[in-house]
Amino acid sequence: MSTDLGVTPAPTKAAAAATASVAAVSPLPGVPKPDPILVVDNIVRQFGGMTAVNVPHLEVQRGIITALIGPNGAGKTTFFNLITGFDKPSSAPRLIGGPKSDHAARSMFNGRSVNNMGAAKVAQRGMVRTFQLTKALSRLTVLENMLLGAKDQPGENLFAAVIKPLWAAREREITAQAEDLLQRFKLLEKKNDMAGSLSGGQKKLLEMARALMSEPTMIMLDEPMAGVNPALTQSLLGHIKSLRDEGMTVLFVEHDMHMVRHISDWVVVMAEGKVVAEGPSATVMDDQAVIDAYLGAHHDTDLGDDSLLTDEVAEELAKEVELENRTEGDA
Amino acid sequence: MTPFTQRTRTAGLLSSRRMLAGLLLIGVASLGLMGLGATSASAATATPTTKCVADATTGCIQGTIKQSNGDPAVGVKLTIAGGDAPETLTTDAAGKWGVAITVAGPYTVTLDTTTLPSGETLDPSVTNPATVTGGLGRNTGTIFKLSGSGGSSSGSTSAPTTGDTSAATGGSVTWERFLQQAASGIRLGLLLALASVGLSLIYGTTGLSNFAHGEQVTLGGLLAFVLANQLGLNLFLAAFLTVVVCAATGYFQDALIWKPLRKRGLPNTQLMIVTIGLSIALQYAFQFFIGAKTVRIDKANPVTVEIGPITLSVQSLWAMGIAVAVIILVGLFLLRSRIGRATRAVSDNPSLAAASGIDVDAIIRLVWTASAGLAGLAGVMLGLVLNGVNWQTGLQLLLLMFAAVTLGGLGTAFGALAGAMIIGMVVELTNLVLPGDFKYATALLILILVLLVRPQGIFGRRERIG
Amino acid sequence: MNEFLTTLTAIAASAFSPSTAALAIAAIGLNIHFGYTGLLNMGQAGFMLVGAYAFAISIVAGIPLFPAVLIALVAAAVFALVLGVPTLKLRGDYLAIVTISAAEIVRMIGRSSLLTDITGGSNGLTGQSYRGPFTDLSFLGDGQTTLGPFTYDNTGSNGWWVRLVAWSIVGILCLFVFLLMRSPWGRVLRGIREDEDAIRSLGKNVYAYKMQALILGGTIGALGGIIYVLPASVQADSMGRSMTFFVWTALLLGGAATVFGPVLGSIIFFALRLFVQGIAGQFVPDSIMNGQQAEQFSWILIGVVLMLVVIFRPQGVLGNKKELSFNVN
Amino acid sequence: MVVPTGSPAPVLQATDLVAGYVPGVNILNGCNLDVYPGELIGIIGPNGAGKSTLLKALFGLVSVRSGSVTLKGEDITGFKANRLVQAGVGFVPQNNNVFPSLTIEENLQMGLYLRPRLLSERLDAIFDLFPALADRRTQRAGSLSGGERQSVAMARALMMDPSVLLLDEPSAGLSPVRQDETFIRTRRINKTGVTIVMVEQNARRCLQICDRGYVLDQGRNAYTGTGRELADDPKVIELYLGTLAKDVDAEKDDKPVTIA
Amino acid sequence: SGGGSTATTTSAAASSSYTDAACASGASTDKSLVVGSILPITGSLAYLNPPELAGVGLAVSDINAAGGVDGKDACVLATDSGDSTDLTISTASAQKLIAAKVSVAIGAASSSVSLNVVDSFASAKIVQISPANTSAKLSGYGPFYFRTAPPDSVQGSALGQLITGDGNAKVAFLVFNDSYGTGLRDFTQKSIEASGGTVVYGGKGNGQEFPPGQTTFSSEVTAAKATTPDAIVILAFDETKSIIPELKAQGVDLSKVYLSDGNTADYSKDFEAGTLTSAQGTIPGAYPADEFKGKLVSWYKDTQNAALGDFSYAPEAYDATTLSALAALKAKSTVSADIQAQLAAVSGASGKGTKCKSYAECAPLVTAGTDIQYVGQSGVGPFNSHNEPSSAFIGIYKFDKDNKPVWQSAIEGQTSY
Ligand SMILES: Nc1ncnc2c1ncn2[C@@H]1O[C@H](COP(=O)(O)OP(=O)(O)OP(=O)(O)O)[C@@H](O)[C@H]1O
Ligand SMILES: Nc1ncnc2c1ncn2[C@@H]1O[C@H](COP(=O)(O)OP(=O)(O)OP(=O)(O)O)[C@@H](O)[C@H]1O
Ligand SMILES: [Mg+2]
Ligand SMILES: [Mg+2]
Repeated sequence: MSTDLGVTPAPTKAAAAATASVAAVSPLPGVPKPDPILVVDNIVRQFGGMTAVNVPHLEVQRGIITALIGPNGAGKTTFFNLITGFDKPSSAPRLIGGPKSDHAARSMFNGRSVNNMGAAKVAQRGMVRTFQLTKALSRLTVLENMLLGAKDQPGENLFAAVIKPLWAAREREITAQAEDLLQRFKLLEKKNDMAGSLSGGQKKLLEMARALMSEPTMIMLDEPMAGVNPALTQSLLGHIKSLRDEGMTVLFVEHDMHMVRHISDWVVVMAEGKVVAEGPSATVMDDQAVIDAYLGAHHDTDLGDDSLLTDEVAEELAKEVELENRTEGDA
Repeated sequence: MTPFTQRTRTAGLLSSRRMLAGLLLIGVASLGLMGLGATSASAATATPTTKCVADATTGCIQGTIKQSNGDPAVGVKLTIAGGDAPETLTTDAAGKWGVAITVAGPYTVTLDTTTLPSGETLDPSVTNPATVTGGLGRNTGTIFKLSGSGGSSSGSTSAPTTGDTSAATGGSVTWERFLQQAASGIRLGLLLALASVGLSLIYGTTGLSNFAHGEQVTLGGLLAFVLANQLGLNLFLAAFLTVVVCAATGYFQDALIWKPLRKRGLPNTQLMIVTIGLSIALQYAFQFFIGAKTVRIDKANPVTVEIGPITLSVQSLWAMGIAVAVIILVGLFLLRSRIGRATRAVSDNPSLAAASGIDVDAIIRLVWTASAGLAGLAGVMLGLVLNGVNWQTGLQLLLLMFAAVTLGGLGTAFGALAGAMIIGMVVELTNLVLPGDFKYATALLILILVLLVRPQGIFGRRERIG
Repeated sequence: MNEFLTTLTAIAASAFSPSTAALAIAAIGLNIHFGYTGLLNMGQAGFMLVGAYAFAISIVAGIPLFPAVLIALVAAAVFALVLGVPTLKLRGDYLAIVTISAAEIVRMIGRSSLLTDITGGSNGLTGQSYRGPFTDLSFLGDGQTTLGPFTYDNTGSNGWWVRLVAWSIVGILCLFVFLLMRSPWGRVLRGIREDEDAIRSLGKNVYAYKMQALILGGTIGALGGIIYVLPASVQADSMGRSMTFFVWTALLLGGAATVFGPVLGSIIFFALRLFVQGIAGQFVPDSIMNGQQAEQFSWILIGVVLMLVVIFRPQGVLGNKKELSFNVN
Repeated sequence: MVVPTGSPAPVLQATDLVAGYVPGVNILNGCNLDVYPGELIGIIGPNGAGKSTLLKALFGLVSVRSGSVTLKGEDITGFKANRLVQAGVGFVPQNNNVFPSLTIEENLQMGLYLRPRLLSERLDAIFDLFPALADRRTQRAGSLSGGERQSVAMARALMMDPSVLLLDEPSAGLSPVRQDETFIRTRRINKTGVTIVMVEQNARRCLQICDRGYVLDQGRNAYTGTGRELADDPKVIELYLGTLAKDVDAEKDDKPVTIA
Repeated sequence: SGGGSTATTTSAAASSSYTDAACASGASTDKSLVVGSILPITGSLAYLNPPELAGVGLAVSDINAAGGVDGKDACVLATDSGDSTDLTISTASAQKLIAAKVSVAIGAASSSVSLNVVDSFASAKIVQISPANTSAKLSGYGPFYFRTAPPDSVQGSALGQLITGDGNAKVAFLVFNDSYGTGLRDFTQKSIEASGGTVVYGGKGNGQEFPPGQTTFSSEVTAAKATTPDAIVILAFDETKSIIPELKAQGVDLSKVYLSDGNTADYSKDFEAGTLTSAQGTIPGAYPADEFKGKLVSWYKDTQNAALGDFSYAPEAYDATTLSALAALKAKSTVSADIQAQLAAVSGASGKGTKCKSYAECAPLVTAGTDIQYVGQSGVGPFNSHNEPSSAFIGIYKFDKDNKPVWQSAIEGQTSY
């Protein structure tokens, strides 16, 4: 176990390659990447008068771990919804009265357009996501939850379903795969329990494991580790890294800076719906603007310090939060 | 006691008393009027001079001739030939003519057009002379329709063709008819809204589709029948007592059934089946105690007022007024008051509501009580306005109530109002354009169509994903 | 005692009567809808009615038996399709209202006097007019057979033949549902029941699955409708809201999302009704209630007993209590 | 600051608590908790350890099968939640912690349900603390982002001005600044005399600010001690805290990444 | 067995007390006449049960008072037919009657329900006699299905003639959309049109009937009124109570309203005095049956301990029961199939039988082997080849100031198809 937790393992060859692949990219918002797996243009989403997301151009590099960070309400989840087909951009092309074609929302995944595509189709293309507020399938067992994630199941066809031999082999295969993942996510003992009976953090874990079952080309995790025990988080990060090393692209939203720093090859910062910065994690996280707007002055401080309890500090914090608000605010 | 002191005293009374007095006055006045009408009507049909009674050996050939304005045409001469012997008759004061025959067979009836009242002519559609087949033990007749204008009695040969030529919608569509039906629509809509508010509230707070809600409405109507008609209580008092008793049934229902079940965590689908069971039990309880017949809360005929081309009964107007007032009060209560907000909070998230210091059970108890009370009130008014209640009145309206609630967006009071108005109007106006048979079907179709455009109902809101 | 035996016999007779089988079949269909997929279909009687009408009208029009059954199933499938295309995107409760409304519309159109020539209007279609081809198929021959206390015609309108066919269909359907629901296809349906969005995020075409379930359950419902009218007649009103409620009650009594639940539930539903009536008829003395009151009273009891059964066994006879606890989030 | 045991009576105390959801399955297996007046208690532990269940049991939302909960010496086992709120206990659940169809302002009003007269005054105070919410007071909570919801949930609890506050992962989903702010605010509130019990997965932060910590595992107390003690205990670190933060910090200090 | 009275005794009968003749279990084994009834004890037509049950019960009581069938007392096995919304009730009841091997099944009230059970009875060779079905679908349905209700053609033509005879040229129908309403409407319309009248609302094929369970009638009334009819005909059951006040509220002259057997009833308890004055209606029956009604009321009071206020289809039910007893007597068997063979004969199908009016009067004739024609309470003639009355008397009633129908005259009509 301690090997898993101990000192940061030496970067693997694949990891180094991943880092290197974006090393030459200049850290500017919307910058083109050498080998983008996802390219989106003109993604705008308005709620009433408020613009929640406004991303003119963004590329996600293939085979690396990209973190999407930003203050609360920056539009990260909405952005996820938009590119995975769970929500429709306000700028989506429409039959009548839509935006001009060069202003219309466009997204390319893995070289093919996924514009206006339903969520299920997007997922079939290999872009699989998890939800910030977990969606466990309560009255199914944990194992069944997992099996649902798997692709290419002949038994999911109504006509083949009645005849077990047609799908039994694949079923055995994915069951083994599922048990493997559950083991890793510390859920194996729970495999025959109803998913509804899991704790908050366990549901998060299950959701992530379930998404991995489909062996996606790109996985999009919305705050995967919020509420997950730190010790477990650490071991899971290792797993995510190894997935990257096997070629999977990872895009995740996270507020835990240690984690972002630890595993991400590239960081995209969003605020008030826009991409305000991107670059390698260290660069971005040492950027004073990002620190001011997002990380705050105390993110490295021990909060147990009584000196932090003065009114001045409180005010300072309030100011920081307000700064974040302003960035995020209604402009 | 001087008139002056009397006046001060009345001013101190509840306004409802005054309304009551007013209503009584109108009632008495109209009773008098109606009495007059009745006597004149019976006078018009008094004592025909020729009366034929068909039996085994006699048949009757008979008819009544009326002027185009509906008055009897007196003194018109007719000749009846065939069978025994030709006979000439004159219509009596009621416009009636008739002859007894003892031989079955064809007879010819000829009307002497010269004896028609001045200004009246035979309608062109009438064949004169007319042939009828007389039979023993039956009445046979033919109609000589008169028209007031100078239409010629010449030409027409064939008997009138079947039925009315107007479209399936029946009758002519006039503005008056439209307005009258629209008024009925508004009335039905308002009462439906009142009946559905409770349904909506219960759904809103607990997520339960209460299939026994219709029976709560019926209960209101039947209780009012027992109190007002059977026990002879004053109508307002009866209505008031009914609402109180109905509210109490809501209270005890929650205490005895729903609260314990909530505690045991029964899912809503299961609870829905429980309400179906309750609905069955209540339906048969009504049959058991009251019987299966339609009963009338108020035996008196409706007293009407005319507003332009619209005729509505005073009770309808009262009912509509009360419904509007109550719905607005309930709606505002939900939106503005603290308890109202708590109600919505409970519906959103009961355990968090409890964690906010809300006594969830008390709120739900209140909702059940209010819903049952409102349903009872609606039952009373529906019973009055629809002129009767029986054990399945509420049951028959339940689907419309659900439709109204859904159309407006599940769980909102004003939504129920809007939805009910639409449903009420559609139901009452359908027969202007479609066969009246389909009036409920049309309302349901409209519901489906609206949901296609606005899947969350008119006032409902979409949920956020993720 | 004798009376009691009579009641018991009557209960047993109703337990395997064709209408029980018909209800069971409809409930099996509803089980696919609600039990497994979570579709709140409150219009199962509408599917039955569509099936019954299509079947009877086809036969009256001279179409042979099996094509007529096929037409009925296709009609139900089309009804499901028409209903599903717009409504499967609606939230559950709205779907309930739309389906109950659609079923009522079918009923009202069916009994409309405008269609008297086709549907028989409010009179409906007589059993004689369409039963022939079905009874002709019987290999049981004429005459009566007695099994235990039950004597029925071998073929007849309501004899052993229709019972045999009806219960065979029930058996086949149970097997079919069992095979389907242990498969990954069934798993997807159950997943949809829990959270559509989650399933969508896993790359399954939720809409297509829901449609498949709706059509499958609907055609099974139509089959139930056919069985229901075979020994009787097609009456629009008889497949209205109360029928839907009965199907639901049967399903939940037996246990939703279980293979035999719907069948057991239907049997229990009818048996319970007769049992309560028998008991009430026996123990309520005439001096207190006359025949009519006693009958009504027994129905009050039936309502109450139904409530009690659901209250004390909410998961149904075969259901899994554990599953209930996560119903509310 | 650790309140010496034995001096004043515990304000909130759980003794040998056994509780669970499904009949026959106990999630808490004899859990003990003593909270003294003015203390800030942190509870950490692996996922599924029963931390949320413990809070829910304290708050009467889970049926307690044996053992007892006392508040200020009074046995409150099995009390309805609204009575506890009346007694001054506030609670922020882990999930579903807002009323989605109510607006932000209404959500906050619900926090002060029992004392509506203080409303406008408290509302102003809270909106001062959470200016972001003030701008959006009419937005429905259901449409808020995860972090925004979390703020609303916290604000709602603060509206009640409780004397004992139970927080279930208040920092989850918050941006780093807001996390810091939340922790510091929690401490400040604690210093005003409010007794706080908080469950956290941001364990390091939690142990930094709390007076005493409990580590829960499988429904039992695994470790207890002051925040510092626990944070430095190698066993606790290995099993529950992990070394990620330390590693990353070390990594950052050791070899600052330069852009080529 | 009741110490009842025979039809020949006068209204003193009302004072003697009746007892219920419910069948003991296993009654079928001792070869006594078991009269099964399948009537709407519950459901939406339940208000029709008391008079129909009273008809059956009184008939059995009278039969037993006259010595029973072959010296054995007849008895009643009452079952529920429910309504058409839940046909499983009638299915179960039919099975119960079949299992009990009843001599005859009296019922059902609703044509839909009859259609549901008719095949079951037929295949069990049990005679079913409906006192109330008028649906054309059931006309001549099979050898085991009979009815004593006057066919629509007879009443329809009488009603149509009554309407046109009063000079009403334009007629509006408010019709309940079930087989009763539409069937009667069709024949009434035919008769009206034959006399040169027109139907301006609610006619055949317009889809203006109202379905069962409808609770609001305002738009129908408005629409009917808009066609300015000379007369309005209401063909419905209990709904009439809601329709009449609506007509009144919309200012329709109620003396121009015509009703039929389904709703020509005593409305003195339902409407204000004078409401229906001069409105008219038809009820099958040769003469005003006040004495008969008195007996029904007291039978119901004595055995069911409740008041009987309604008499719809009571005479028909009485006649159905009496006819089957006479047929049993003639067949010297209480087996249903044997009764079936003699029903037409005792109803006077030969046309040469001696007329007799009650079981007490007819039974000795039958025993003596005389050909009879039973002329009962409902005024219907012998069964024709369709097993329904070949003719019927239709009484014409006019409402008085107290909203009670008063007998005016009766006319006899032949069934036509
Ligand atoms: N359906 C909606 N209606 C109105 N506003 C919405 C809706 N959905 C999202 N928003 C608003 O859009 C903004 C972006 O929300 P989003 O959930 O994308 O934020 P986020 O970056 O994921 O934040 P967090 O880190 O807190 O999860 C928020 O201010 C939110 O209030
Ligand atoms: N509603 C429920 N029904 C049945 N079992 C449940 C339920 N909620 C939680 N459990 C079980 O209780 C155990 C403890 O859950 P709890 O939510 O208390 O964990 P936790 O310590 O808060 O974990 P986390 O840090 O992940 O939130 C879990 O293993 C879970 O299986
Ligand atoms: Mg988010
Ligand atoms: Mg937890």
